[in-house]
Amino acid sequence: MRRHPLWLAHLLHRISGLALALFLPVHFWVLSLAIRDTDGLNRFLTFTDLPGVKLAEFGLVFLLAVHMAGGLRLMALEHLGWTTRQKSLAAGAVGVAVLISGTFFLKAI
Amino acid sequence: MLDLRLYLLQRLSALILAPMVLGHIAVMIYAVQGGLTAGEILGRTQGSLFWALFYGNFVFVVAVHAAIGLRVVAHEWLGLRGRGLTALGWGAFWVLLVLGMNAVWAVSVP
Amino acid sequence: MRIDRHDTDILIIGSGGAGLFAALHAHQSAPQGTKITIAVKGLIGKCGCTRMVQGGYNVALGPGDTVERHFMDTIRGGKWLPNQDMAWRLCEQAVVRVRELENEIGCFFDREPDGTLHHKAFAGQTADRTVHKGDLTGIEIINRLMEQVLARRIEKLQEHRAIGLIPTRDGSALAGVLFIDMRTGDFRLVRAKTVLMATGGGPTMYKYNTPSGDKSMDGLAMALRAGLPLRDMEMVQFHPTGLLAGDHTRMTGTVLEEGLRGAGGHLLTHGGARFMFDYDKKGERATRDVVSRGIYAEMQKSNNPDQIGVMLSMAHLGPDWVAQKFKGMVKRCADCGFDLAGGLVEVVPTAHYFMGGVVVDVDTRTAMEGLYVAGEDAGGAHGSNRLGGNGVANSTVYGGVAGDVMGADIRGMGVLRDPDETVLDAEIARAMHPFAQPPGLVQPLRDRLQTAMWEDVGVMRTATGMRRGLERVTAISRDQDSTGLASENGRAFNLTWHDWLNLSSLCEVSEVIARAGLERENSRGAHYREDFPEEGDMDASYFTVAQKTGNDLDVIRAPVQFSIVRPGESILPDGAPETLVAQP
Amino acid sequence: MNARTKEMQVSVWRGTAAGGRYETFAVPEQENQTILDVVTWIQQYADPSLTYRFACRVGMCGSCAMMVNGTPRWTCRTHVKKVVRNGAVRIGPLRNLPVIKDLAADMDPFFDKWTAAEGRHHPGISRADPVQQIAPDNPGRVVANAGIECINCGVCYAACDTVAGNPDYLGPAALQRAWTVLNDVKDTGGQTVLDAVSGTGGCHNCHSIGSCTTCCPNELDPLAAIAGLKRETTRAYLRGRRDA
Ligand SMILES: Cc1cc2nc3c(=O)[nH]c(=O)nc-3n(C[C@H](O)[C@H](O)[C@H](O)COP(=O)(O)OP(=O)(O)OC[C@H]3O[C@@H](n4cnc5c(N)ncnc54)[C@H](O)[C@@H]3O)c2cc1C
Ligand code: HEM
Ligand code: SF4
Ligand code: F3S
Ligand code: FES
Repeated sequence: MRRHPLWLAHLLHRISGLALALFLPVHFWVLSLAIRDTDGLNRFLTFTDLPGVKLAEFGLVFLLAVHMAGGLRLMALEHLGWTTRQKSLAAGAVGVAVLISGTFFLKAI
Repeated sequence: MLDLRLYLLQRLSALILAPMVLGHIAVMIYAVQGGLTAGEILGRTQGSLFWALFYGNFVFVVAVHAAIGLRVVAHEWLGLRGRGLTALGWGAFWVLLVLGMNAVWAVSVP
Repeated sequence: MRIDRHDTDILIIGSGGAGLFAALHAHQSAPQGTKITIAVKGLIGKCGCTRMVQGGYNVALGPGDTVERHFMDTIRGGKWLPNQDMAWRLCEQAVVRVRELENEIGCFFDREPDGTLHHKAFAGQTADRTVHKGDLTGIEIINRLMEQVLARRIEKLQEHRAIGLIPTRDGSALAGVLFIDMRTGDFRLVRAKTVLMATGGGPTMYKYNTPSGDKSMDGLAMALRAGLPLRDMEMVQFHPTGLLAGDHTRMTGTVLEEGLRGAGGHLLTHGGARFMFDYDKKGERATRDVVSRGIYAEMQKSNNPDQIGVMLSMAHLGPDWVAQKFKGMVKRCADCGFDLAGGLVEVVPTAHYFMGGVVVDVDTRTAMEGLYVAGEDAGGAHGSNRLGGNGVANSTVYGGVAGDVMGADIRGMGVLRDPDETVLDAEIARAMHPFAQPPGLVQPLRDRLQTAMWEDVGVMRTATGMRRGLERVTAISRDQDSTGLASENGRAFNLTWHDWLNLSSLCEVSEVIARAGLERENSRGAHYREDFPEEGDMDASYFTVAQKTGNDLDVIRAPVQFSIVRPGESILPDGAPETLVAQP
Repeated sequence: MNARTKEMQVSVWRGTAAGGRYETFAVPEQENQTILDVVTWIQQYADPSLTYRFACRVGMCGSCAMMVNGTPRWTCRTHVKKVVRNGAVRIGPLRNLPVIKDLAADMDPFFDKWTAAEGRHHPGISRADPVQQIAPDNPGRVVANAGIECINCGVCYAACDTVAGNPDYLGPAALQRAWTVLNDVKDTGGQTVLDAVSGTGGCHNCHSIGSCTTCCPNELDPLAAIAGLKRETTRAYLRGRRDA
């Protein structure tokens, strides 16, 4: 019953949505704190150059891409009645996500 | 715990978010690629009504979208219901909105 | 023993086609505020045989067909034994009932390309008459009925097993029905002004049988104990092609549909030879009773214990075609490991339907005031044989009739009747009996009963065989009396207790089948006597009536009233064609 | 049982709503054996107190559904070979429903929701009228037919994680029935159905997880049916707003 493509797609969508929702406030907060003093922001941006943080940033964009692709997939499924192609869509969604975030990641280094 | 209205609101917000997310990612890629400093970023955004509106909207829609989403997950995974659930939904919305607007303010108002 | 007492106005036992229709019609016809209760051994709509109907529903709505023609086919098929007024009402009301099913209940039967109903012909019919929903007609009918019943204010007592009809002290009327609430194991007496018994026969005392697992002749056993007359009790219909998959699986006995033979399927011996043409010029396409006897006779010839049944072969029609045309059947066989489309599947005749039942009038009333019987529990409409498609027509037509009649009768009934407490106590004692005996296995007893009935009171019968059968049944009953249930297991949802009670009903009715079989000294329809192979004088046709007084069972012969048509005559207009069905 | 008979280890859930545990039985293997046969054998020969449910034994009544190795299935048509792994199998009561005893679940919530979803015909004409002429290729009919063979076995309901998390959710079977009713050209209850599936427990709770469709033994597609409801309710809502 578990672990069929649609189920995985749902879990991925949910985890990514949750992670985004939890991460965003932090992101906002740090941003606003930092910007208030330009020095701080620069320190912040240097800080984001650290490999670990880079990975986290990549993660954030990755999550966003995964979640968005998943969401678009879902809405297509629901509203275009693409039932026979649902499985390929699920797979496609992950593919697109990796693509977008991969580009970002590659360009960043 | 989604009825028709919340469902529509969530789908609608998702549809608005999609292009914004793409836009934001594009800006970020551009920024990171260009190795922008903070000053440069702020130089572009501060005082720009466009960016203020863009990110202001983004934050508002995200707050709506994520609040509804968190509400659903809290119900299904944590069994929250009734008043607790409503409180969580609004709580998430306000936290995201306030923090987000604060950030937008910092970025766009000189 | 403390029991729960519960009151209602109209009580319906069973949720097959008869029970559900009765509930809906009673709901429509009874005065405002009448309390209606439906009590059933399983879950509403999910048990019983109506749900298992595959072939379809006979109704004279097809091109050129008439109620008269449907009636004549029913009488001829029943070999002049049917109660003609009941058969007439069945045919006439089927038309109304199908329109009701389509227009009010929401069933959708298969259509012709132009949007009119599609009709097919079962063996033994002279018109394309059977409406259907693919080969899952029963699911469509019962699901739609169930939804309507669930949505109405009708009290539901699910997993309530009726164990006794409790009369008033003077025995003239019914006071209520004693149930076991299966989930808790507690006894519950439900009093009602009118009670419909629609527990649906079901000859599961045979080694191979088709009905659903909840059916064990409880209704007829209760009626027998209550002293009601039962008719045509020797008439057990066997379906020729039941799946044979071994003793250890519940799939054994389940129906492989009639259409397989109709489409050109072959029946083969284990040696691979076709044999049906030795018995009938129509070969495999002969009627159910003929094919069942042909198969049975072939089975008798084999003395290899590994070769029990005969083989059904479809492959010569092209496995792909078969797989497409009989998708459901092929998938079902595949799920249990058989290749119907390309291989051989072993089959045996399997007990399918019980024509006998309680004597009722055309309004479903019985000899006991307050008790009504409809559906497979009621005798008379089919006589010695039931046409394919007349079973569900019968249960839905008479279920509806019963609902209407109870709704009307109740207006004249004042108060609830008081039960005869001694009968009540006796029924409780009967049900509690096994808990006072040393625990033993119930299933081997049921196996013994099923073997005895199959061998001695089955497809082909003789006086010697049936007498032997009677002795075997008596011995099994005796052994059952000393086979108990562990009391520490409690009564709550104790299936083995219900197996014990099932066996007890089956033994009681088995005795009557054998006795009625002995009484009929000719061969009609489903009843075949090797020692009396002739049909007997049609004009002097009689049906058997069995009745219990105390512990004594009497079986008598009663003359058939030819109230509408006499043997050899027809009510079809002069010059009406013999059959409207294009011959294959 | 002779020495040659192979046995499988069957662990079966025993207990009531108050709690329980798995109990293991050694059951002889047979040639044509279904999970229902396994359970039956235990009740008939090993432990007479075991409770389960079945009726038709051929996949028509939908009474016999249970969890087999964690997946909901119709047990009367699940061949042992399909599910036994390393000589063992685990059988439990249907998920997402209260247990009455052992393997028998209380189906009432399932049917209450069927009713709440307006899963029934809303007639426009009566038995006095002729049967309606409806071509089999009528588009509404084609959609209705897609879900008509549901046997209300509850397998999809047990498979759905949304039902597990959200007890008010009407669930796949009831919603699929509502979709069928909505498309039935004979039905006159359109708006009633749309309203019934738009409330807090309605179709909008479905996350298109699709376990319903994956598990349905009759190869039906509740996922698609629910998507249809989402489309129709959305359309009706937007139309309503415009008209208002
Ligand atoms: C496999 C199969 C295929 C068939 N195909 C066809 C066909 O194609 N066409 C046709 O016309 N006929 C067919 N029949 C026959 C037809 O199904 C029956 O004649 C008819 O449905 C009987 O309806 P009923 O309402 O009398 O009984 P059922 O539908 O059997 O209902 C009996 C009800 O009574 C309940 N009950 C039983 N005992 C008790 C008790 N002690 N207490 C409480 N409740 C009890 C049962 O649980 C059930 O709910 C078929 C039968 C079978 C078995
Ligand atoms: C940018 C920040 C975003 C955040 C924080 C966010 C957060 C969430 C959360 C927490 C959920 C609930 C998850 C669930 O129900 O399983 C959710 C659901 C959803 N999101 Fe997002 N989301 C964001 C962006 C997007 C985007 C860009 C899209 C699509 C274009 C999208 C489409 C959806 C959809 C369709 C759902 C409903 C899922 C369902 O019902 O199963 N989201 N989101
Ligand atoms: S949709 Fe399939 S799984 Fe669900 S109840 Fe109907 S038949 Fe069973
Ligand atoms: S599994 Fe459940 S979430 Fe929707 S698609 Fe099926 S109902
Ligand atoms: S017993 Fe009827 S579906 Fe399995």
